Formats: sequence, structure tokens, C-alpha cells
Amino acid sequence: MVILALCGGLSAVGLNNRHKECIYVAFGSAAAFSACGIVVAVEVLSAGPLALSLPLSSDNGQISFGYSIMVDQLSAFFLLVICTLALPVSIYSFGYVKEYEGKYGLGRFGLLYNLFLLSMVLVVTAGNVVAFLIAWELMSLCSYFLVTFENRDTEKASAGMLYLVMTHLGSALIMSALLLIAFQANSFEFSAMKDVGQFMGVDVRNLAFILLLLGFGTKAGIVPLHIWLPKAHPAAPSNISALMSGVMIKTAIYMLIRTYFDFLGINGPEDAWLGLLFLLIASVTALVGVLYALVEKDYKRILAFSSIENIGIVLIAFGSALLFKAYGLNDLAALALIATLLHVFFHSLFKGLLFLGAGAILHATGTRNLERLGGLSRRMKVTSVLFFIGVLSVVAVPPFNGFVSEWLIFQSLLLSFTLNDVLVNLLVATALGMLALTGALAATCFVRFYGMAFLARPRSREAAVAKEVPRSMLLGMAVLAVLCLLTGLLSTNIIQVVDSVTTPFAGTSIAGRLTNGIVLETPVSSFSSMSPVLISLALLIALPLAYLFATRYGGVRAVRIGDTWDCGTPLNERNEYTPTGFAQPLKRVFRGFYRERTRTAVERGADPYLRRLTYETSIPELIDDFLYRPIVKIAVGLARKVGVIQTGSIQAYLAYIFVTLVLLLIIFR
Amino acid sequence: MNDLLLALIQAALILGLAPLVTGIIRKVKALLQSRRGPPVLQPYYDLRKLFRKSSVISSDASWITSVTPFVCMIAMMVAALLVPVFITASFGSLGDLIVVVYLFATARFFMALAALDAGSTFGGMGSSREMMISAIIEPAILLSIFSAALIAGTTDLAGISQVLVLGGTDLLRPTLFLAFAAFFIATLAENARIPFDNPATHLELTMIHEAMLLEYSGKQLALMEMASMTKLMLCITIAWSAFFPFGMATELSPLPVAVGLIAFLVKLLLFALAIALIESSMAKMRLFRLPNLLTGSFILAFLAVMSFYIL
Amino acid sequence: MIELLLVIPVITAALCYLMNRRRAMEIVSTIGAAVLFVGVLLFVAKVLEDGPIYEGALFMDSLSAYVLLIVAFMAFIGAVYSVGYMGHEYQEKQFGLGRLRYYYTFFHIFIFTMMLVCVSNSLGIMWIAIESTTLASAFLVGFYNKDTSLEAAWKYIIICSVGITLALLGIILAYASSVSVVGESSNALDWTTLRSIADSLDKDLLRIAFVLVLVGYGTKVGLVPMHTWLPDAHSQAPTPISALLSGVLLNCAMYGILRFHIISTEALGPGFSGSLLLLFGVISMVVAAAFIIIARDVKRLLAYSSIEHMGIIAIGFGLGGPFGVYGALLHMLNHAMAKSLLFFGAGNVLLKLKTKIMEEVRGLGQHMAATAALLFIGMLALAGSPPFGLFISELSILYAAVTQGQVVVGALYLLVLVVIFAALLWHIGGMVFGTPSERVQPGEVSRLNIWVMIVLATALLVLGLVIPGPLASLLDAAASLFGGMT
Amino acid sequence: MINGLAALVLLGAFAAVSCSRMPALVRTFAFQSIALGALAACVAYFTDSPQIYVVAVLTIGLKGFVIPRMFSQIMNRIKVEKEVDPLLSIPSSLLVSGGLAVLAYYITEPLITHGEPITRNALALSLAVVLIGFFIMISRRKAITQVVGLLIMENGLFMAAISLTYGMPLIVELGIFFDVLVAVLIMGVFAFRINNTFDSLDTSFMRRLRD
Repeated sequence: MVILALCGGLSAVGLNNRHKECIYVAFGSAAAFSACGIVVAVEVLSAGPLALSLPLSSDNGQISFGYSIMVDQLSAFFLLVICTLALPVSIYSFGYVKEYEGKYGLGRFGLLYNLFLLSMVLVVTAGNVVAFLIAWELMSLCSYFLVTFENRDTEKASAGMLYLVMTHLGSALIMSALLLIAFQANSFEFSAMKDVGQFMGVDVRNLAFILLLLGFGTKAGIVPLHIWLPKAHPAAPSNISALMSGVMIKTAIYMLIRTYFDFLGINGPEDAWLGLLFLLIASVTALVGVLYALVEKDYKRILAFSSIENIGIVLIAFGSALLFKAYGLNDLAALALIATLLHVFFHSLFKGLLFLGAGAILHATGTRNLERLGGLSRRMKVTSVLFFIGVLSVVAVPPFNGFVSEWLIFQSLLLSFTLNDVLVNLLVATALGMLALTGALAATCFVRFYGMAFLARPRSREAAVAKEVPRSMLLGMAVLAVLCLLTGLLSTNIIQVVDSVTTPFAGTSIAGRLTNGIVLETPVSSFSSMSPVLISLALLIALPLAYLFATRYGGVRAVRIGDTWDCGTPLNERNEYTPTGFAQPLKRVFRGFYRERTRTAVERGADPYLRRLTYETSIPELIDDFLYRPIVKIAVGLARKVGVIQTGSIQAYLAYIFVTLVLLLIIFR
Repeated sequence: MNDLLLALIQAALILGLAPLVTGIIRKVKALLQSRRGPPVLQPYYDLRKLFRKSSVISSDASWITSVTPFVCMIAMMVAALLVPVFITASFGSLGDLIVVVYLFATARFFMALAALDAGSTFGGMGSSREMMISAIIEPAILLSIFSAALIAGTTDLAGISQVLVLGGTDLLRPTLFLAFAAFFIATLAENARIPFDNPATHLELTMIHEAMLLEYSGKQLALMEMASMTKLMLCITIAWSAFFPFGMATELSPLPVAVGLIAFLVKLLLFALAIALIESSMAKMRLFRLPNLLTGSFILAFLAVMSFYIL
Repeated sequence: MIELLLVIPVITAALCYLMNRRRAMEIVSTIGAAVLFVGVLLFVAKVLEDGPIYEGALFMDSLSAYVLLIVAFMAFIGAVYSVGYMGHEYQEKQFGLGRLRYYYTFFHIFIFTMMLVCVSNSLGIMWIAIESTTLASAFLVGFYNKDTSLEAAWKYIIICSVGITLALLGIILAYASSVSVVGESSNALDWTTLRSIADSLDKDLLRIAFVLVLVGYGTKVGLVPMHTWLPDAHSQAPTPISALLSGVLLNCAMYGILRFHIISTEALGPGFSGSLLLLFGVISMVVAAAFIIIARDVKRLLAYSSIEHMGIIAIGFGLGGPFGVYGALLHMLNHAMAKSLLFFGAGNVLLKLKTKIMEEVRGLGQHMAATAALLFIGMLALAGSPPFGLFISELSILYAAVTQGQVVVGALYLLVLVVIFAALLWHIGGMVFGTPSERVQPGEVSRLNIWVMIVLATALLVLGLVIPGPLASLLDAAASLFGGMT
Repeated sequence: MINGLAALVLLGAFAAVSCSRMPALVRTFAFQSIALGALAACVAYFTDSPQIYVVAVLTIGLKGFVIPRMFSQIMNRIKVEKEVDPLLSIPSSLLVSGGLAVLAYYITEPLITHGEPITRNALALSLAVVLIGFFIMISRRKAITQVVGLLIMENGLFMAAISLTYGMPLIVELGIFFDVLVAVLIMGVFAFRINNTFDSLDTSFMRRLRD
């Protein structure tokens, strides 16, 4: 099955160097490929692991640099996540890529798209270090080329460059950590690395933990390694952004689970610091992500920052899983891991939907500036509804899927009160507070996004003339929207499956206790319970009640259409509320964080009473300014210092050799 | 089934009494200000009047405007199912207090969007300010209820009140007081009361909640008002049942239930009195001084959770 | 028999010298290189099957076969690229037919000297051969007769001659220590002899000898701080020669060090020569990284990158062990191909835009799409990104560092690799992306050049994914020559 | 006798350092080469190895006469200034050279102890000559002086080869001679071209290639 899936991708790669038909070939086969992937994933989840090794290998007697593919439950779950998103995205792409026709090579796009899918699938199914590293880097490269696809744009090129450098840095760290593990296991095969952590020296093992955290953290976008993410994700074509934000950054979570729980293992309370570290980093990540999302003007950047926030949320759950596992609370560890995986899955769906929606807006208006939108819900009715479902999911409105995973994460954090360690408790409480704050800020952020983009009147010509996007794009979004709702409602069933994934890592299966028919319960007896199905049922029953009451009581009355209250002056787009204005109160609340810069300039014209006033605000990218730029500056400065040795004088050159020789001779005489 | 029935009865109670509470507050406030004030039942009359009127919708508005009143209303209705009033039982398998808070958030979310929908500057202003307040107040609410939940060992509201009632004064820890204080401030903010917002104002530049409702009229306005009143009622009920549920019935027999009902009414009055007192003695704060108070509430709630672990 | 192989480039050079037409020269040169490549393949097969070949002063074991393979392959690729590159410059009347003849003649003499390095058993002859590579290539470096190319050639010839002289002193000392064991016989300077009596050689003498050889040949390899000639020579030579210098000549010089390294490992234990190589390797990488960051001229950039890669190779051999040696050997081939690919790409740009300054080149993706793509692929390969061959060899070397607990070396190595990746991406990315200046007409300079580059890119890709059986066994055999295998 | 000749070679190196004019430098080099040839002849005589005679003859012939003659011709043809143009003044250069000689003894001290009696000092002396030759290359500006420095280095080398090992295998020896000759020829050609291009043999003009 895997091979079949691989062939799907490869055949597309081979076929699509032709013109217009290549859209159909490329994305058709991508869709077929994803479908195959889903089938494989489901099969593995129900039947059991798959493994095969490819005949390609080079053996140097000591160790084999071969390739093998392994699909166990965890891989299958991520395969499912990837392919479930890839399928609708591929459908969406049929319509979306038309705008590139004639401007940029579509064949190239199709090729990269398929390779990107393939590499992501390979990352989660790779069975040994070399195969993994190659797939991992291939994934980075493909996404890089997709980010810089519109290569005439220097801004995109530099965004891509930053991305590639950061991801390469991450790969280097990952590579060294995996080599440390491989050295202990004396094999490059993942299957041989199981639980090698217990044989490793404490320092080496801790080093490996840290390296993996930093390496995968770079890909996942933890603060302060996230800087590439808000630049690269928006620069990519929207369907790619959806895949990048939706699933690519999740592959880091996959490897974190695999390396931490499978290879290195969490052995006991001495590993609790890891959990705490994760909670800390994750809380900061979530908060920083959402704070920047809140004030951003570029709506694709909003979504990118929101991805950072959600990765933070996922990692909060992951951190508590580590914590519980370290203290031997396997039930709770299982709960937290399930929450991790669920949020990974759900986030991929709604963030995918949102990015596709953003793509639709971009397609219709041609601008990425939120300040220039408005009133789209009347011009793009279907998109506005579908997008709204994504928004409801991301702000965790019950019973949508985002709520379910967030609820589980809250529960797993709350249940940590059973631990008796003040430091742990305090950090968990902090994480709780941050999570709650993050949730509320995210709601604000998306009110702003949706309200400013879809509601009210258009703020520019582009928005005023926007048209609904092609059917295939709508279909792709619709699939995801339906999935967002369905996965929320059917979460009890999904949890059964996810539990089988996490059982080997957490050491216990809790599905029986976690779900009670359609009701979710916490594994600790009667701590709490929640049922998305019942909530929606209750809402559905309440709705006609309210409706009937409202319409019947006091007689049936018609709804009239009138102007907005305008205080007597006709409204135009200049006195509408703007996104910047909307975020202003919160910007003031968090001004210590944003360090906003403002500039006011007054231009005097010929008329002393008519002046032109410009007011500019900008939010500096603190981490860029205070962390990365100095590093680059120092590196370049050092390099220039070293560069002095190349003086151009042959005598100096000879002197170098002379001094070296004399020194060596004196030392080694 | 019993639970469901009890939950329905209590929900009906909450919905039914909600305008009354608002009426009481207004009346007390008037008396404190040496006015006669409208009758206690005035909110009911207002609602009846509004339901008889037709609505006007802005030509710029989208479907969000039409949907929002219903969403707000049903969110409150479902939330009411989860809150115990006089007996420590609710429809627990539907959800817990997190669900309640998120239902509030849902209502607020829709309201804020609806405020933006018409493209009026006032709506945008109200929406923006409301979201600022809620961004800080929602975590405060969550954390303060969490501290009660941690003491009780459950996040189910009925469960919390049950444990607290049965545990008696032993469980009256500083945590609860801190949490209650935080929750009280949050309630004021959440329900647009002074010093956060003036529910009676129509002075354009200071209003928050009212600015969001500016475009609503007739039946829709009635629903929104109804939802707001219910929310206030819910908040009061939660405050009592999560922090000081004493007097609530723990079993379904006439005497405890009667005691529970009376205790509930007394607490309701107390709360209304407190709000009225505050509203008469304080002025509305400047908008940009609000965050100080809001973060104060957040910190209090945070301390409550911390103190659970430390003390 | 080995003489036959050596004769091929000599004959080719002679024929080229006799030719009077451009086309004829090109054909002769290409065919000569091709024949040479095939011949080498045959010999390599023979070595693989029957083990080392001994023929007096000449011999060929798996290590020489491997390096020879690199030489012949790159020579063939270089010869083909020369057709497009030099042909284009000739058409542009940058030089006359005489100069072209001169170019091809010295090209093949240069190849001959490098082959001689690989197949001589006597360390003395090897020295002569290495010195001859300098002499032969000095003319090629100074080919354009401009002030800068003269300067480069002068520095090249002086600095390398000095280095080589020092190496000769080392060889004399080694010979002295050998003579005292086996007596004055004609084979006392043979590598095979030295290796067989390594245990009984005078240790003090040998240590000094290795230091001298390392500094001497290290100059030719381009190890910092003896590297100074390298960027000058590489940037001033005609592009095909730059590629050969970087890809092959440095490897040949490294081969010279390796022969001594093997002996001194046997005689002095793995610690001494290995840690010296390691030291120079690390210094070279770090310093080269600094120059890569500040480079402005693309060919100088590539030259510094060669220093870096020689550093990597030195680190690999210095670390030793199965992974270190295997990785370093593989890296020699990979680097040769990747570097040539990039030089060829830079050459295409130079032909078209007449500039080597990277800031003046923008938006290659628009007007030279194929070159831009290949340049970018080459950059990725060179920076050690999978799925290209250099990734495997660098991974292997890193693993060697891990297995030997050389944490500092490993960390530094990785850090420098990342920095260099960033710098290369910055430089090459800047050339590829962006908007080109208005007056440039779209189009490639020469089809042939592109095809050569495609061949290289494909080979790099293949080597990154799978190492063919024969090559793997050749590598294994070569690696087994090194001591310290576990 | 051998030691004396070896010391003479070292002396030649010192003399070369102290030369302030080009023709003198070239002559000193010729003198040193002849001393080296004599040394080789002595070694050949004492060890009775005929092949070293060949080396001796070649050394005297090539380095004593052919190469110096070539230099004179080049200098005459390009009418170069006769000053040596040292970067370091001659007295301090001499001091440094003395230091280098001491250094050479210091370095080779552990080796000398088990060398053969006749050649005990030869290694130290030859290393000193090599280092001084190297030093000349570093401290002198003119292209030609650099070549001379290189040749002095090579003389030191030969001294080591002859005195330590009584000569390398003949073929290697011949090859090295050939290489040296070719190298000097090529350097001569380049020096000529440099003079044409830069109107000077001063290498400090060649500093255009740098980073």
C-alpha cells in the first residue's frame, strides 16, 4: 500500500511538465495519493504496523546507510492527519493555481507540490535515521521552493532564505541528536532505537533531549525559534501555507513524541524538568504567538502567528504528558498525549481551512492587507460561511473540534493537582493561566480578522469588486468545514483510535474510561465530563424554542432594512473602524510587550489651515531585533576581522606558513 | 433522568428570574440614590414591549446580525442547564464549568462580530473594547472557578457545590475568598456594570456593551437584552454555587429543597444589593484605567490557584 | 600497464599541440579525456578484482584507484565543459587560436601530472609529480595574462613551491629513517616498503617528517593558514581549470598527505597525525567560513568553500575510524562534483554577464533558468543538504565525531556547516532570485554546459540516495588501508 | 671536512641575507651551490657511492653556473634596479637568521643524538639553511630574490639529503633536479611577464587580490 501511495506521487512528478493539463494531472494524482494515504493509515490503525525496507542501501561493513519504511500506529495517525488535509487542499488547488498560469511555471509548481506531499509522508513513515533525515530535508527544501515560488519577489526570497537557514539549523541539531541515539543503539534503524535511552549516560541523554527540543522546536515554531514562520507561511501560495501550517510543522510533534517517548523514554521523576521546560516554553510560545496575531495587518501572517500559538497549546499538552509520565501517572500521561494528538489533528483541519479561506480572499481581492478588506460576506457568501466555521473551531466554540481538544488540555492540566511538588504545581498553574489568556486573546484576534475582512463595508476598491471563488476551491474548503464540525461531534470515536496510538507510549489504555458512549470523561473518576454531541443537541433543541418564542411572542413582525445609524453624516469607508483601531486597546494593555513605535509628521502646505498629518505606527520584531540581528552582526563582524589575514601580500602569506611550520616543529620536535 | 429534570427546572428558574434580578438592582440603586425608581418588574415590561416591535437591520449587515441574537440566547439557555441553583445537581454529562465559560465566550464572540457587522463606528468601538475586557476577564473567570474546582476535585459545577456543601466549613480556605473576589470583579466586567461600563448610558464615547447593541431593535434587541440579563443571573448563581453553596440541597426531599430555594433567593438579593451599592458609590472608570482593575482580577484568580498549592 | 594509462594524456596533449583548428582540438581533447576515463575504469575494475597492481615505481591500490577515478572523471567532465566555455570565449575573440592550443595542451599535461601523483609508489616520484602539477597549472592560472591573473599565478607558484620544498625535506627525513632500516636500496622510498617497516622506523624523525609533509602538502591542499594562494588562483584561472583545481588537484595533494598519514599512523599510533589533521581541519573550516561570509566574488567564494571542504576531509581522516575515513573518502568525490557543478554555474554566469561580483548578478532565475536551478542545486549539495551526496559523507564524519566522543569538534563542525549554509544561501540565493537588470537578454550561453551540469547534479543526487555496489566496495577497500579500524 | 663544508653552506646563507644588491645575492647563491657540490663530492668520496658524484656535478653545474647566469641575463634584459629592497633592515635580518640557526639546532637536537657520526651536524645545518632561505623569501620584495630564496631552501634540502642519507635514489634525485630547473625557468618567465605588466619586479605591487 505504501508503495502504491509512493507511486501515486512519483507518477505525478513524472507527468506534469506539460502545460494546462498538468494542473489536472498534478493535483489529481496528489488527491489520489492522499486518498491512498488515508486508506493505508486506516488499515494500519485497524490492523497493525507495516514495515518494509527498500533494496537501496550502501553497506560499509559497519553500519548500513539503507532506507526502510515503517508505519506503526503513531506514523499511521500522522499519515492520516497529513492525507486528510492534503486531499481537500489538492481539490482546492485545482482552482487556486490558475492564477499562476502564464506567470510562473505550473509544471514546477505541480512537481514541488507532489514532492512536498511525498516528503511529508516519508517523514512520518521513515524507518531509519538516514531515510528520515533525507525526507526531512526534502520536505524543507520543497516547502522552501514553494515559498519562493514567486521568485521575482525579493521579499519572498528573503523570507524563504530565513526559513531555510532556520530549518537547516534545526536539522543540524536533530541530526546530532539522532546520531547520539544511533551510537547508543549501534544501528540507524528506528526499530533498534526503541528504549535505548535507559542505556545512555545521563548527560548524553539530556543533551539529546535538548538538541531534539531545539531542533524540532525550530520546525514547530517555538518562541524564540519561530521567526521564520510568520515570514515563510504567508509568502507561500495559500494552498501550501495550509499544508505548512496544517501539517508540516506537526511532523516536528510526531518526531518529538517518537524520540521522547519511544527512543529516549521518560524514566522517572528525574526527567520531570523536561515537562516543566516544555510547559514554560509552550506557554510563552502560545502567548507570544497570539499577541502578535492580534496586531498583525497581513491576514496570512495572522494565521501564521495563530499557528505558533496553537503549537504552543499542543506543546503544553505534550509537556504535561512528559510531566505525568515522569511521575508515573500513566493515566494522565495518556490523557495529555491524547489531547496532544487531537489538537494536532484538529488544528490541521481548521488551520488548513482558514488558510484556504485566506487564499480565497487573496484570490478574490489580490491583497494581503486586512486594512483593505471588508464586506466580503455579502460578495463571497459561501466562503464567508465556510471560513466562519474555521473561525469557530479556532476560537474553540463548543461543540466544534477546537473546543474538544482544548477542553481535554484544560482537564489534563487541572488533574496535575494530584502531583505533590510545589514547583510543578506552580508552573502548571501558570500554564493554565496562559492557556486561558491565550484562548481569550485568540477569540479577540479572530473577531478582528473575521469582522474586518467579511463584515461591514469594503474599505477599498479591491474588496468592493471581489467575486466568489471557483467551485473547486469552495469544495476543498467545504470538505474541511464539514470535517471541523464532524470531528468535534465524533470526538469520542476518534479518541478510541487515538488511544490505541498513545497506549504504547503512555503505558496504559484509557479509552474505556475516557469515553462513555457519547460523553467524554476524565480518567480520574468523576472529575468532569463533557459531551460535544449533547451540547449540540441541547443547542439544537434550544434554537427552535428561542426562535419560536421570539417570533411568536408579541406577534409576527417583519424585519426592515435601513441604514446604519450614522448620526446624520453619511458613512463611508474612511470612518469605519479599522483593524489597527480594533487592536488599539489591547495594544495599550500590552504596550510593555509590543513596544510600539509611532511617528507623527505634519506637512505644511501653502494654506496655513490645511495641513497634512501622517501618523505611523509599527511594531518592532523584538526577537529579530534583539536576538538574531545582533548574532548576524557579530558573525559578519568577526568574519571581517578574520578576513584581514588575506592581505594580498605574498610575504605575509609566506610568513604564515613559516610561523606555522616553526611552531609545529618546536612543539613536535 | 432525574438530573435532566432538575436541570430543566433550575434552568427555567434562572431564565424566569433573570429580568427580576436586573429589576431589583435598578430599584435598589434608585432607592440608594433617593429616587423612587421604576417598578421591580419593569424589565419584564420592557421585554414585552420590545417583543411587540419589529426590527430594523442595516443594509450593510450580513447574516451574522440576524443569527447573533439567537446564538446568544441559546448559549445562555444551554449554560443554564449546567448551573445548579438550589440543589447540587445539574445536567453534568453535558459539560462542566469550562463549557459554561466557553458558552459565554461564544455569545460574546457573536455579539462582537454582530457589532462590527453594520460598519458603524460605535459598533466597532464597542466590539473592540468588549474584546479587550473579555480577553483578560475570561481567563480570570476560568482560573477563579478552577481554584474552586481544585478544592472540590471536580470541574463539574454541581459536583463542586456538592463537595463544598458536604465538606462544610473545613473547605473554606483563603483560596475560595481570593477566587470569589476575582470572580466578583469579573462578574461586574462581564456584565458591563459600573465601574467597567454603565448599563444605563447612551453617551456614545463611553459605552461598551450598549454600543454593541446599538444597531439592534425590536425582537432582536429583546433577545439580546434577555441574554444579557440571563448572563448576569448565571454569573451570580455560579458565584454562589461554586464558592459558597451553603444552604443548597444535596438530596431531593422537600425540606432541603425549600431551604435551598430560600438560601438562593437570599443570596441573589445580597448580590444585587452589593452591585447596586457599588454602582451608586463608584463612578465609571476611564477606559484605559480598566486594564488595571482587570489584571487585578486576573492576578487575584491566579493567586487563588497558587494558594491552593502553597497553603 | 599503468604506463599505458599515463601515456594517454601525454599523447592527447601532444596531439592538441599539433592541431590547427579549434574543432579538431576540442574533439581530440574530449576523446582523449574519455579514453582516459574508460581506461581508468578498466584499471579500477582490475584493482577491485585482483587487488593492488605493482609495477616498479608505479603501483595502484584501492586508494590510488579511487583518487584516480575522481581525477579521470572530473578531467572528462572538465574537458567537455571546456569545449563550451573556452569555445565561447574564443568566439568572442578574447584570445586567439594559439592560446586555445596552449590551453588544451597544458590541460592534458596537468591531468597527466595529477595521474602520476596517484600511481607512483615512490614518495620521491610522487613529490616530483605534485610539484609538476603546480608548474603545469601555473600556466593555466596565468592564462589570461591580465595583471590579476599574473599576480595569482606568481603567488600560486611561489607559495606552493615553498610548501612543496618543505614536503621534500619531510620526505628526505622519512627516507633517512627508512634507509637506516632497510639499507640503501632503490625501493627504500617506496610507500609499500615504508609501510611494511613502519614499526621499526625512527619515531622522532618520522614525527618531524610528518609535520613537514603536512605543512608542505597542506599548502597545496589549502589548509589554513597555508591556503592563501588558493582563492587567488581559483578565481583567476579559466573556469574549467578552477573546477579542476578545486575538485581534483586539492584531492591529489590530500592523497599525498594520506600516504604519509597511513605510515605515521602505523608507526606512531593513530593519535599523532590524526590529531594534527583534525586541528588543521577545524581551523580551515572556521576560517573558511569567515571568508565565505564576506566574499563578494563568486569564484573566490567557491575557492574558500574548497578550503572548508578540505577541512572537512581532513577532519574525517583525522577522526579516523570506519566512519571518519569512509566519510572523508566519499567526501572527496562528492566535493569534487559539487564544486565543479558550482564553478560551471558560475562560469556560465561569467560568460553571460561578464562579472564575478555577486552583487551585480540578480534574478538569474529569470533569464538563465537552467543555470540558476543547477546553481541552486549545486549550492544545496555543497552545503551538505540531503538528498545529495555530501550529506551522507558529512553525516558519516559527524557520526565518527560522535562515536569518538569528540564533542567539541562535532559541535564546531556542525556550527560552521550551518553558518556556511546560511552564507552560501545568502550569496547564491541573491544571485538566483530578484529582478534582473533590464538589458540582459534571456537565454543560456551553451547547451553543452547545461548538460554537463545536469550530469553532475544527477550524480550527486544518486550518490546521496544510494552508493553503487562497486563504488562502495572500492571505498571499503580504500578505507581498510587506514589503520585504526575496529 | 664534511662538517666544514656544511658550515660553509650555512655561511653562504648568511651571506645571502646580508647582500644588499641583486648581483651580489646571485653570486652568493652560486658560491653556496658550489660549496654544496663540494660537500656532495666529499660524501661520495667517503662513502664510495658513485651516484652522489652525479649529484655533485649536477649541483655545481646547474646551480653554480647555469641558473646564476640565467638570473644575470634576466636582470640585464629587464634593467631592474639593483637594490634588494628588504622589508627588514639587513642587520636585523641577520639577527633573525642567527636565531633561526639556533632554532634549527634546538629542533633537531633530539634527532641528532642517534644520527651517524659524519652527518651529526648536517641535519641541523641544513634545516637552518632551509629556514633562512624561507626567511629571505619573506623579507625581500623583488620577485627574483624570492626565487633565489627558494633555491637557497632547496640547497639546504639537498644538503640534508646528501649528508643524512647519502643521496636519494638516483631517478628521484634527477627528477628533482629537473623539476627545480623547470620551476626556475617558469618563475623566470613569470618574472619577465610581471615586469612587463607592472613595470617592476616588486611583489608589493601585487596586492590586488584580497578580501
